[in-house]
Amino acid sequence: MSNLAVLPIIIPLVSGILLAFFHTKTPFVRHAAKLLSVMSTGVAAYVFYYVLQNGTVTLETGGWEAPYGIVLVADLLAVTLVLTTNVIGLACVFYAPYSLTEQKERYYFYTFFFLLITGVSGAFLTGDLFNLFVFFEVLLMASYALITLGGEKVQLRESIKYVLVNLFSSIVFVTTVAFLYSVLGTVNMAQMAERVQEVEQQGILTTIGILLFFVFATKAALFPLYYWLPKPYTVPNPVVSAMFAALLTKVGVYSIIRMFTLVFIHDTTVTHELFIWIAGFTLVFGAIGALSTNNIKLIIAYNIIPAVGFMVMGIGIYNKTALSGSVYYMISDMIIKAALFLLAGAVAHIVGTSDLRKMKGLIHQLPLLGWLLFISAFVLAGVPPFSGFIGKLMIMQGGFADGEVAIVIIGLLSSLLILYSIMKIFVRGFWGEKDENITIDRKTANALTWPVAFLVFFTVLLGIGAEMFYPVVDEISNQLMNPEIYIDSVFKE
Amino acid sequence: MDILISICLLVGTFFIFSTSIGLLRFPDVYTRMHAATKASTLGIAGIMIGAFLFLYVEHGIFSGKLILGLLFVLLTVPVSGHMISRAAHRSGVKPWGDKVRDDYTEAIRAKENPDHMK
Amino acid sequence: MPFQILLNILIAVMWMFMSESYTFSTFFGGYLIGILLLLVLQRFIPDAFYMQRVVKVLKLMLLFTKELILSNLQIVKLVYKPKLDITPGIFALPTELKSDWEITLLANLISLTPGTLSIAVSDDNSLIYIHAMHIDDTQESIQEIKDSFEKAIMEVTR
Amino acid sequence: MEIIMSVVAGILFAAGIYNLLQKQLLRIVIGTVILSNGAHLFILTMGKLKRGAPPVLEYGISDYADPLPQALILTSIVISFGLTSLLLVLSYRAAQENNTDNMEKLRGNHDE
Amino acid sequence: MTSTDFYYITEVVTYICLIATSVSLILLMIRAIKGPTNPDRAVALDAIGINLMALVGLIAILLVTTKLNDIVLLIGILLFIGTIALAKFIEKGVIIDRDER
Amino acid sequence: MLFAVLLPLILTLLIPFLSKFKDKIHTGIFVFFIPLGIFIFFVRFIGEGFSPKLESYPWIPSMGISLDFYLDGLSLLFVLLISGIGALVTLYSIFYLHKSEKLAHFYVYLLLFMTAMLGVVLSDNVYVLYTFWELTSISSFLLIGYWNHREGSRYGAMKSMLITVFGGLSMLGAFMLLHVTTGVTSVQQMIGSVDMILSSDYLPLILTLLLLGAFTKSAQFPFHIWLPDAMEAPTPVSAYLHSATMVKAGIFLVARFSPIFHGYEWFFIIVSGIGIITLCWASYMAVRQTDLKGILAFSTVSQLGMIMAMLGFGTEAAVFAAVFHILNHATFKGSLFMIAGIIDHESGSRDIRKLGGLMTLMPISATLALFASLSMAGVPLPFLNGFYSKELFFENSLHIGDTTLLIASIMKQAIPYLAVFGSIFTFVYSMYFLFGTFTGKQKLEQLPKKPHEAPIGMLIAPAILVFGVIFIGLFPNLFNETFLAHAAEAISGVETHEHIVYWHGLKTAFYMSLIVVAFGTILYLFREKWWNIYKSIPGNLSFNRVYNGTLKGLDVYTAKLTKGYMNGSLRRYTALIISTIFVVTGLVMAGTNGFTFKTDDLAPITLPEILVGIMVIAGAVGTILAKNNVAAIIILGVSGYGQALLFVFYRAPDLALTQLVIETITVALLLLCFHHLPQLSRRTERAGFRLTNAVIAVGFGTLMTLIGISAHSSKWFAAISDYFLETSHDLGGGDNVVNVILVDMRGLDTLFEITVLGIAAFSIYSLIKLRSKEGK
Ligand code: NA
Ligand code: NA
Repeated sequence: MSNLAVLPIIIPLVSGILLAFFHTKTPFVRHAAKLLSVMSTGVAAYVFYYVLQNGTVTLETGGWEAPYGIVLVADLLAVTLVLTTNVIGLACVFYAPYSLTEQKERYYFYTFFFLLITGVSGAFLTGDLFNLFVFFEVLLMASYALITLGGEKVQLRESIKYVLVNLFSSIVFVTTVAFLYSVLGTVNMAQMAERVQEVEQQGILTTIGILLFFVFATKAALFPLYYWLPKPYTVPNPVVSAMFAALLTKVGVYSIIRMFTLVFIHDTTVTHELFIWIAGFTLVFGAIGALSTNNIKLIIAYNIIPAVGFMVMGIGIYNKTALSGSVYYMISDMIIKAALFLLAGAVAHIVGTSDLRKMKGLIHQLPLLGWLLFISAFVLAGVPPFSGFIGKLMIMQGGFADGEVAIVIIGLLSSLLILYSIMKIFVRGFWGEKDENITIDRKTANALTWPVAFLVFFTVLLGIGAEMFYPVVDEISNQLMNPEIYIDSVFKE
Repeated sequence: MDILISICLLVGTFFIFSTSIGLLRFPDVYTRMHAATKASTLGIAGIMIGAFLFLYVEHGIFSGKLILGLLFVLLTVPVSGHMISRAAHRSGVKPWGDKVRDDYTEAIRAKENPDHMK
Repeated sequence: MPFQILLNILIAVMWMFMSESYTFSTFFGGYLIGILLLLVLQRFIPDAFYMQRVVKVLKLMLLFTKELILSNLQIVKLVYKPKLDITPGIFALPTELKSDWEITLLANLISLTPGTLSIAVSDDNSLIYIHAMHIDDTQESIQEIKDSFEKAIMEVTR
Repeated sequence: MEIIMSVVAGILFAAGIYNLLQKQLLRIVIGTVILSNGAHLFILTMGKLKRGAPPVLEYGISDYADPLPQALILTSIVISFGLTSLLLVLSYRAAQENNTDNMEKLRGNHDE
Repeated sequence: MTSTDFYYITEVVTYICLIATSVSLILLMIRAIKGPTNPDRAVALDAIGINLMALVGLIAILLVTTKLNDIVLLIGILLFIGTIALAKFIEKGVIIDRDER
Repeated sequence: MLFAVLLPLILTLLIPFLSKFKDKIHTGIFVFFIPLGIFIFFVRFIGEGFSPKLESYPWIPSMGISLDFYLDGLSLLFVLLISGIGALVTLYSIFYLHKSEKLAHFYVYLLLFMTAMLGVVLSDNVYVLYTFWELTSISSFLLIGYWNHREGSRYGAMKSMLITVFGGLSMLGAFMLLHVTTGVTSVQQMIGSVDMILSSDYLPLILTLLLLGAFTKSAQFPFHIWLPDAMEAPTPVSAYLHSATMVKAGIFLVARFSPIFHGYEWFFIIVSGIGIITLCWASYMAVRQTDLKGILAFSTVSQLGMIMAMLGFGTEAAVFAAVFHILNHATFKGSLFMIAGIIDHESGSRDIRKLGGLMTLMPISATLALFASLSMAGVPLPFLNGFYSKELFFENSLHIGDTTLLIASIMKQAIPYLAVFGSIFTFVYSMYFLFGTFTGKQKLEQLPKKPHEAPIGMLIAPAILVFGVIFIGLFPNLFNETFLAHAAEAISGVETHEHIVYWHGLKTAFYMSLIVVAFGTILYLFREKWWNIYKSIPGNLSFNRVYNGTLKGLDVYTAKLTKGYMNGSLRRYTALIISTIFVVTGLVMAGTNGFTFKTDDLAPITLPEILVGIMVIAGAVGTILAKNNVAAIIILGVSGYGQALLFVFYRAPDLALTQLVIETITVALLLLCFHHLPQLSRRTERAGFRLTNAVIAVGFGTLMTLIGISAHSSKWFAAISDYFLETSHDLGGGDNVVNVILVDMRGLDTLFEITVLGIAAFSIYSLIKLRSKEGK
């Protein structure tokens, strides 16, 4: 059954390629994309279930034994994130036809879309650092394609910044892989972990680790490296922004989790303490950014940042509770960020502007969307019983347990600012007198709303039904705290 | 044989080196072009033949690609030179020297202003 | 001419079949046999035997090589002369050649001639503009060489 | 030699970054190309330099250069090429649409 | 064939040639950077290409390998294509002649 | 109990259907039975033999979060208040809210609030308590924003939400600390681990965070500012949430956790200190209000301060008094709010300056208001419940327990005076409210509607409450023994036997009451004389200004700050990113002794390679110096060719080939793309610009070099590549090891490298083909 590990990569890959052939037949492609996305999600769900039941699945690609060949490691963390990715993809693919112009769909939107999922899934699943770089490039290239799709003036201007910053970090990434290869003689992550332990992570390894951290931190949009993120995320179509917000930064976070729970875990006084500091600033500056603007898309884009701050805070605290929290929060945030971007996109699409100052009383015309936004605000702020709470709670509990008081308090305060930033949209945009100038196309409005509702439903489920998901997250953090589980699964027999 | 190879190499290198000196010393692109198109051909020929001989005679390896490469260069270097100097001229690079004779510029000028022609 | 070359290759390949050895040297041997056969059967084949032209090409190449070496030596002399002893200029050279191929070839050959470098061809293909290192000295010698080149080229192409 | 090559690669990084920090798009794009080159040189250097023959197996030779960094660089070169091509076309289009190739003029407005 | 003496002269000569060619490469580099005109740089690039071929040839001798022959040929081809493209570009500002289509 | 808590929530699901009949049957009628039912359900527990009950339902047991409902005296008191007043308010609302309003929304929010509030007081699990706590804030937000077409409504809703959620988050912090300290999530179990908490280093923090939660919710100084603005809500809501129940959640919280902090003097200092300040400040401010509901709002704040102060005293008697006043306040304030609502409803105005002489027009309301106001004022009449609790307050302010800290001792001395001071103003605003509305000259012409008495249905609820005021006043001990004592016991932890007597005798407390009445009367009568004092105190000083300023500041300064560094300049971004990486990584390297330098395993240094290296560098640096596009591109190309040559030197022929081809294509593409673009500018940049660039560039380059050298000097392990050389031929089926790695061992890399190229190609195609029409 070890071939299961490659399915979540191959299916979207094949889907993407397949859809490229039919790119001019838009109606067909739309339906095919939906079908393929459902299929991909189904497979991801099965893989998730299988791994949950039977433990980590590893696949030595091409039959070359680890650490020589590339090994795919479908551990619980990876498959959980892959499944989440697919669920989000599912919502996006149903949203896309109503949000995109037919032209964009024709110019390979669905191909890029599936290849983005390919790259993301690959990044989650690979057990090889260089291969991770390659998957990063796949997902980044797909993201470049998506962010530029349409070629509008502003879009081109902002995407160039996006591309360049990511390009730079990719280059540093590949260099760092080289440095690690020099010291450890391998690019296989499990073997790296073994070898780092053997030499007790001497100074040079910590240095390289930090460099690698910054590579991922740039992708994850941590302070003070996130500058490139907010603006470019508002320029492409909302579907694209949603995918980016949900997936790309999280791949960065995932990579940080992977490397700093598996490989660089022997000098936490330097690395993990640094993460906490960075997380603190990320929380503060991200929240400040979210308050700084009246552009609803930008508000939501800025909100990506403090969320990542929370996740990294959990990694920095580095105990089982906090890590559980980080993982839980990450899953929750992937879904809710996608939902929020789709939501903001729907509003902007219907109203014709994303400037909050030009909106009022939308609740009269878009009640469901309004309430979804309302709930999302609390999900983001971490108010129970929604999913954001569960993650944040565990992270902060872990923080207090380790005596990291200041960062937890910053976390609490930032939650308030986050709530305020989203509530502003609700109060200023949805409350108030009905705006008679807005005419609503019911069909489009509904079509744009249901995917959002679908995603919000998941976050609510993740919160209220936390007991159902807790064992998964608990097992994930158990595996993260015991890297030998990962190593053994790679070098089994 | 060893000596022959060495001579080939040394001669080749000498010409190649001369090309560079020429490129540095000569005053304008056209004169530099002379150096580039001429000295380098013999230079590359020397080294390629040397390398070919070395690999063939000493090791029995027949490196057809070396010779092919050489032939290719011999055929193309003058073409390149021609193209570059034409490009240089058309993009307005004036030949070096005071009151230099330049039929080409005059011809172009004459064509542009037929009245000017006597 | 392409027909002849094709025939020749065909013969070579058949030779390889017959000798049941598929190496380059067998092919080469077959090719030589082909040339011989073609030479013998010259009168039955339309057009002149292509090897004749090959010989002319070789002759041209020899000329080419000679000029090449001379020009190389000349330029090296200039390069290492302590004082920059040149009087460059551009002059026009009339030619009887017509086709692009021929003119290109001529221009290239001129470029390899000591002290000269073809720069451009006039639109009607009647003039070749040449940059010379010593514009006053070289013009006549060029004229001669050009004549010989022109003849050699014509022999190959016509 | 590895140390010297590390220095060379480092200087490539420096030159690349200097270009990256310029205003004009062309310089920035050139910067990324130089950076990639620096990275590739680093990868090569991090294997051992110049030991043994090129990694193409031959009878009688047992000492070869480290093939893995070469394979990694090869992958990376191709990827970098893809990126550079895209970046180029993107730069061209961005500059064309916005009528400037000066990135400082491509800042945009915070609220739009 | 195994006598080291036998190779010795060739090796030393090759090495000297290698150095000389490298130096010449640097000299050309100066020209490429200094210009002053783009055609100057194109000439330098052309010459650098030739130098590269020569260097690869010399390295092939030192390494006693045929694995570099492809590179020699490739440099030759690329050099030609590159120079022509560059020349065309400098001349008209285009590589692919759009007018002719 | 779970069912009782969730019952309102369940009904919310039916509301949309029920509201369809609202033309025939007012939706409120359906809703009315919910709190009534709950009230009846819980009223059964009243009795002397009452003992606490615990019910448990799992929710997220793995995280220690379960729906534990704990019914003790304290929660019983609150549950009855919530359901009892809830029923009355619903009844009142049936008449108050017209059928044309969005009743479905209103009742959904109201039911949501009931569930939330019941949850708060019944939850034993801190996290569940927090969940319901935030739900009260949310439902309050929605109710305040019920008429959200009004600017004031939106402002008030946001304000209450921000302040109470701020408190809620603080409280969550306290809960987490308590959880981490004691290892349990049950409040009762925490109370059982008092020693662990009191000996914890986190104690001050726990207390601060917890009290922030309580003070914000209960509108304590200086967080009281949200409450007056919450009066934008429909009056039933004000009566219910913002007077009787939700604002008492903070009181409840302090009461609930009192047993833990009992022996911690700072608890007294902060709780009583803030309570007494709140009492004084809010009663003083209430007099200044012109809006009836504004007066009542400040009054509520002040009364909450009083209760808070008593909880801070912590003595058995004081706690009992606090509990007693919770009940009393609910009755008189609830009825006063409803009367204010009636006046508003019937006259169209709540502005006390436009009201007056309504006694004759609205006699029943006036009568009800009379009793309620006098009770609120604490007028010493033995049938007013407010009098008893006020008296107990004075009494207890004189008998605060022993103090050790200086500040506590000072407070102990000052509190009685402050209590009297605050009560004087309480008296004044009570009179002001009463007489300003019902006596004096009628100004009917200023009113939008001609006032008349309210329909009888609307009067039922306030009448019942006023009946309560008098009934409790007449039979205080009836409530005392049955459940107030249990509530007090739950707080103080000791069995409480307080007997309320009609006449205490001529004790200090009674004199204090007399002083209050005397000074209060004088101040009320001569109010025009001293009114001007409000111009200097608080004058411009106001916490509203702080709040508004903060929000405005958040808007302005976050925008300023963010626009300052997020200025859209790519250069700025990259410069910051690179410098950060450089500085931090550099520091880490220095700090961990990461730099190592070994020369024993190096390839020999040869001149040609160095020369080629120099050429590569010269090319790279040359691009910086290049003055035009083509020059820069050519020089770049040369550098790239040099790189290819280095690959040749280092035994990588395949690399060299690829590099050559790709470098050539890149150069060609660069020329193609950039020939339309402007030339590189000849203008040289400022020296500062160049210097910054140079410093960052050189810094980062140096860092990479140092790491590279160290990495090379630290080759601690054999590389895995020997395996490739060994197996390439036999297992991989090829002699070119690099090729075998690429297509076989690392085939996945290659597959996705091709994918990357494919995406790039498609993307370039669509970039060129798909152009927006906007500019054309
Ligand atoms: Na990203
Ligand atoms: Na790259």
